[in-house]
Amino acid sequence: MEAGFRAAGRKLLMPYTTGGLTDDWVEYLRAFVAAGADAIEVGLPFSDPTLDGPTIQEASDAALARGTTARGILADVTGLDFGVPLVASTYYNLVAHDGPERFCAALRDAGFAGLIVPDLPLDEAGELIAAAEAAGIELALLASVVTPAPRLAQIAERSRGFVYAVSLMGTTGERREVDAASAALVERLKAVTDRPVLHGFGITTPEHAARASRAADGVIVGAALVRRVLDGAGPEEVGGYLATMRRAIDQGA
Amino acid sequence: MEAGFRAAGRKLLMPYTTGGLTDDWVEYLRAFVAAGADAIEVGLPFSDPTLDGPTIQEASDAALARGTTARGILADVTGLDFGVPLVASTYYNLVAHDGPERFCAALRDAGFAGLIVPDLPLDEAGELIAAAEAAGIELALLASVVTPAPRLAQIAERSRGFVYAVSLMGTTGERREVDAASAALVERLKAVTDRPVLHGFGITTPEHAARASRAADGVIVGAALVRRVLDGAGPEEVGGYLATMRRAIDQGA
Amino acid sequence: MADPGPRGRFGDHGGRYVPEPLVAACDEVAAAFQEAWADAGFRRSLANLLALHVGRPTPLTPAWRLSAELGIDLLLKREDLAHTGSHKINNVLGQALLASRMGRTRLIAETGAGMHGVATATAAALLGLEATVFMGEKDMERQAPNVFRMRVLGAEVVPVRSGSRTLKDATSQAMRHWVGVVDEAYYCVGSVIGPHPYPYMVRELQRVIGDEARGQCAAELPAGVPDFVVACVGGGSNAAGTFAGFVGTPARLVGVEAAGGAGAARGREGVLHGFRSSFLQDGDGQVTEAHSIAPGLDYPGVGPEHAHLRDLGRARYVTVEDGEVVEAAVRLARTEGIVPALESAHAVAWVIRAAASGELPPGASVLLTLSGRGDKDISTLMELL
Amino acid sequence: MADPGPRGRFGDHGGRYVPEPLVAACDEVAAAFQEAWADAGFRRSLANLLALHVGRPTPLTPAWRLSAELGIDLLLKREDLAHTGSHKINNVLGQALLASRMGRTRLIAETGAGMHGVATATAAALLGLEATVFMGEKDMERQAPNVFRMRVLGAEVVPVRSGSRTLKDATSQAMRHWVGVVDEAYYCVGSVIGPHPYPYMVRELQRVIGDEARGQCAAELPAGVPDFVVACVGGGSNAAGTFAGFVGTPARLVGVEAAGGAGAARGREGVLHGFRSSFLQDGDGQVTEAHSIAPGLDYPGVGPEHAHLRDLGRARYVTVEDGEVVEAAVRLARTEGIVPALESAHAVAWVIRAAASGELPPGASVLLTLSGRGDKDISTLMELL
Ligand SMILES: Cc1ncc(COP(=O)(O)O)c(C=O)c1O
Ligand SMILES: Cc1ncc(COP(=O)(O)O)c(C=O)c1O
Repeated sequence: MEAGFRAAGRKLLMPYTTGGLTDDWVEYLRAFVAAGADAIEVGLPFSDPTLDGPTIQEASDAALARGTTARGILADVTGLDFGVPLVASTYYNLVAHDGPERFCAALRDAGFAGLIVPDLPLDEAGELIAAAEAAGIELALLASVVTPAPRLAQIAERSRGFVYAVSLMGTTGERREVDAASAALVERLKAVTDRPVLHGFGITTPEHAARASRAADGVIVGAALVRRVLDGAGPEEVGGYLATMRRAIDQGA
Repeated sequence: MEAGFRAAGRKLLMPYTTGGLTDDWVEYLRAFVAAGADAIEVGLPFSDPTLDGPTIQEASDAALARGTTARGILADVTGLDFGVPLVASTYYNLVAHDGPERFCAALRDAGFAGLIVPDLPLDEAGELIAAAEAAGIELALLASVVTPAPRLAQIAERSRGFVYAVSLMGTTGERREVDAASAALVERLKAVTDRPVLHGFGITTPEHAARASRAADGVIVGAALVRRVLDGAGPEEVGGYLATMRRAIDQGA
Repeated sequence: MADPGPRGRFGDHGGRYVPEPLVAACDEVAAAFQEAWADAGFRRSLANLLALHVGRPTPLTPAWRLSAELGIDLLLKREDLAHTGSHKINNVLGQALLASRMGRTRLIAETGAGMHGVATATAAALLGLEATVFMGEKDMERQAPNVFRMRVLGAEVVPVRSGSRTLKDATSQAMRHWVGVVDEAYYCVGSVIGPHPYPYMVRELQRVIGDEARGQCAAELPAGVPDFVVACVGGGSNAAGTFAGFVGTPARLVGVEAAGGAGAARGREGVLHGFRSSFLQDGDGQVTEAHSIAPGLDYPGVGPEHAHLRDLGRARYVTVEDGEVVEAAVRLARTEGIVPALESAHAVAWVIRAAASGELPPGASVLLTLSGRGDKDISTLMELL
Repeated sequence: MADPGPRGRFGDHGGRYVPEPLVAACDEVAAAFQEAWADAGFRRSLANLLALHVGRPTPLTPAWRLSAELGIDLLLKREDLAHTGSHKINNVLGQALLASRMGRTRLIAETGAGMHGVATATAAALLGLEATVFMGEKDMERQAPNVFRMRVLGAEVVPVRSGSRTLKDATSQAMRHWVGVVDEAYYCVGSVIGPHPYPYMVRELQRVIGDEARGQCAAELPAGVPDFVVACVGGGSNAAGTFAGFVGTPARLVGVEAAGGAGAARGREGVLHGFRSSFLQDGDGQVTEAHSIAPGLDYPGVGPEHAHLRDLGRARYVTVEDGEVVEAAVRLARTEGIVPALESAHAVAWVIRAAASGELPPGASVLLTLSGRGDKDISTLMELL
């Protein structure tokens, strides 16, 4: 995935949706691809999403209430080729439940390329880093605006695929503005790594996406899409909105 | 009053009613006389009748709610001659409010012959005994079934008019039976005094009255009459009931 | 504060104005208490219970932030930390031990705020006695949690529907009930009221507050003794217990009454519930209803020793209004993290007012007995906030 | 019970599983606590507050009547007498002092039963801080008086409407909130849970229970040490604080969980709320909802040190059912005059059962930490009686 990102020749767009949120959730992935996604983040819903705001909490709860399981989500995408990498994202309890090796192997077998675990900081990540590496899963680590310099370098160093720049002090969710501190974080990261840096959290409008991807190598868009899914928008409509982001990024960059 | 009692030649019957309970409360006194009362106890209602059961509490509250005052009750009977002595009964706060001298003088001026203050035991009675004596009011003291022998003698000795034998451990009110201990109390009193001993508390039926007045020199009847007044019975009806008691006493004695 | 002698007189006040059927019972209580109080074994048992079960000594807490705001040095004697949540337990354990010693198997009590009732139910449970608690219907509504607590503790709570349906009527009803059961039941009076020996006995059982506070002040204050000693006054037991530790010092004693229940400050001489003292009365000598937001102060009279201290000028009795009391409760909560009982908040309200008016001079040291905790009053407070 | 080292590990358990934005904040808390805990001045300030404001030491009360009924020697460590009504205040005052020292102006807390929330609101008032308390909507209904208390104390109570609407979700919400306000606010965790250094820090702040009890047992018991030490376990802070005083003795340590919230006894290895420990989960690794009549035990996990003590076999974790708990609460009320919190009643319930089954041999001495008072649970109890 990382190699592909480096070779993309454009700012990256990584939309997110919660796996198993609707019967036709896989159709949203296809729509994301059609809208110009460079990769797709698929949330494996967890009962206690402590870093997520109300929108993704609601989506997680809704997916779980429909009987969605991580196993089921993996089965849904196994054998499908979207043309872009899939990145799983979930909380560490689901990883620990299977054990890092089995968990990563299952991801790989389902066709996932990457993994994000927001509640797993560098210090606790050793076991999963090793297991992911062994399974050929790229584990992207998170960096935050308050991460001090030496630690930032370590995170960038040990991250795979990209570095997830958590652009604000808060949870996932829609925001009015792109946090000013985020540009500084991206710059600090760029100064210590040549790994792609994706700006995540709070990207709500095409303008946000354009603005954030000036400094960063691209953006991750979650709640703004999930909100629409929860409100009943179909794959085409949500894909249409994502396409406006794609255009704004490509023009603004 | 005491002299009259001694000379009565029959068992004594002292009915009670709460002063000012109804507009025509004085008519009840006349009816009591007609029914054969030897004296009448008139309650001056007090806000906190701690030795009274529900019936006389209710009568006190009702009288006070009508605006009845001790002064008003005295005014109502001033100048009337019932042919039998009137005995006021009230709690000590009303006595203390005027001061014993003024209180007793007012009673005398209204034509009362005697006084009962149930919450004034012998030990606290000195001042009132003196004041009553000075005003010519006979202050009857209470004796109870648990009063020890030497104290019983003192009570009988310092009582005037009669000795009020509180026949049971409890408050005023109607009872099913005459307490067995009461006969013993009356006997103990008769052994130490030749003052008339009236049995009070709990006399509810003509049978009770007859039974109680075998040992005692007579009975005081309160709640059984007041209950009827509260239930709406007029002077004649209540007097009629008292007359059945008179007959029972006279026959049974 | 002296022994009132065999007739229980504090100056003109006190005495024993009970119906003849109760005289022997009162005599028996007086004799038993006198004997017990002179018995080191009894005192040791009680001290043991107070330490092991109640958590005595209660701390003396400097009210740092409120002191700074008021410009005085305010110390709180923390009866709110006593088991069951108020000073009432000090008295009740003593009387319950006495009742056991006298062979009684049941305690009778009246209660207003419910704290004395809860304390009585507690002591009964602890000593294996039964408990019957009389409580005005209005108070049962206002202090429902305490009604539940008593019942969980196994006590019978009897609603009193007469009169004002508050403490005054509950007391009358308890006395009426006692007449019928003197042989088996002990009447556990909840304040320094009632016929002799109760005002004296309850003060002696509550003096642990003042004695402890005296020692704590000696350690805490440069002068050794506070300039002012303040306590709320319903019947007056927490105040009497507190004052007992300071009456022999130069401290100025202040009892704070509810404006609508100010027996000492606004009452007239009278006799009720077995004692002569100062009571709210109308022009005809009828005792009037007290009105206070604090059910424990909703009593029209005051203990006879307080009437006496007032007459002597040794203690002053002042009043505060419901509104000030609520404000004071919230202010103490938000400055010191202590939600006081509304009864106790009366004392706080007076201190706040007197510090503002200069009646408490800047820098004055003030010992305030916080007689109980406000858990029971939370719903009242919330309605008003 | 040892220092878990810089990574906060109790065997396999503990650690710090937090999002990167919180790592620095946790580091800062850890460093500040380490420094403060080594500072005699800090310890003196805390000890002073605990003595003067909270009323420590709390007594060790022999449960005479219940002991006689059960044929054992039961001693109650009376955290119900601590100011605010539970052991939670011990921990909170320490953390609030730390927050002040760190220059924070606001405390954030999660609460289940409301006791930790009340303690936090109290400490905030006392130290002049603000307080924001997250509480599940279901718990707000069950423990309405505590919601009122927090508000009277000036705290903001934020209802949590997600998930089970109990403690688990309140904790998640508090962590989410903290991410956004780390600069100004201090997250005051209420039990031995959360990311390092919280489980360690909270245990250290609660060890005052065990240290006091150890000394009191030495004075009270012929053997100097009880045969059994029993405490209820939600997150496990009162148990951890108690066990800390006895882990080096031969006493057998027993943690009592709610049957429906038995993280230690019935959980599986997992990670939640920043720590690795034993959690109730379904077959897919989703954390399941706990169910207990005691809101403070309505948590699907257990502090990491308890998971470790369990693994080591040094402590045993047992469960009791809601029905036994209610019976035990009423039985303690009616034998000892103490209405326990329903959380604490879990420990009582197990002792009653174990004495009947012989698991507690006749004559065994048992130290039981009574973590809180039952005032908050009165309406629950009354509904069931
Ligand atoms: C907390 C508290 N303080 C004070 C009082 C008033 O009683 P006393 O004046 O006897 O101290 C009560 C009575 O219920 C009370 O509950
Ligand atoms: C009285 C009481 N005991 C116990 C607990 C459980 O907490 P812990 O297991 O941390 O002691 C609580 C929690 O709210 C509580 O209020």
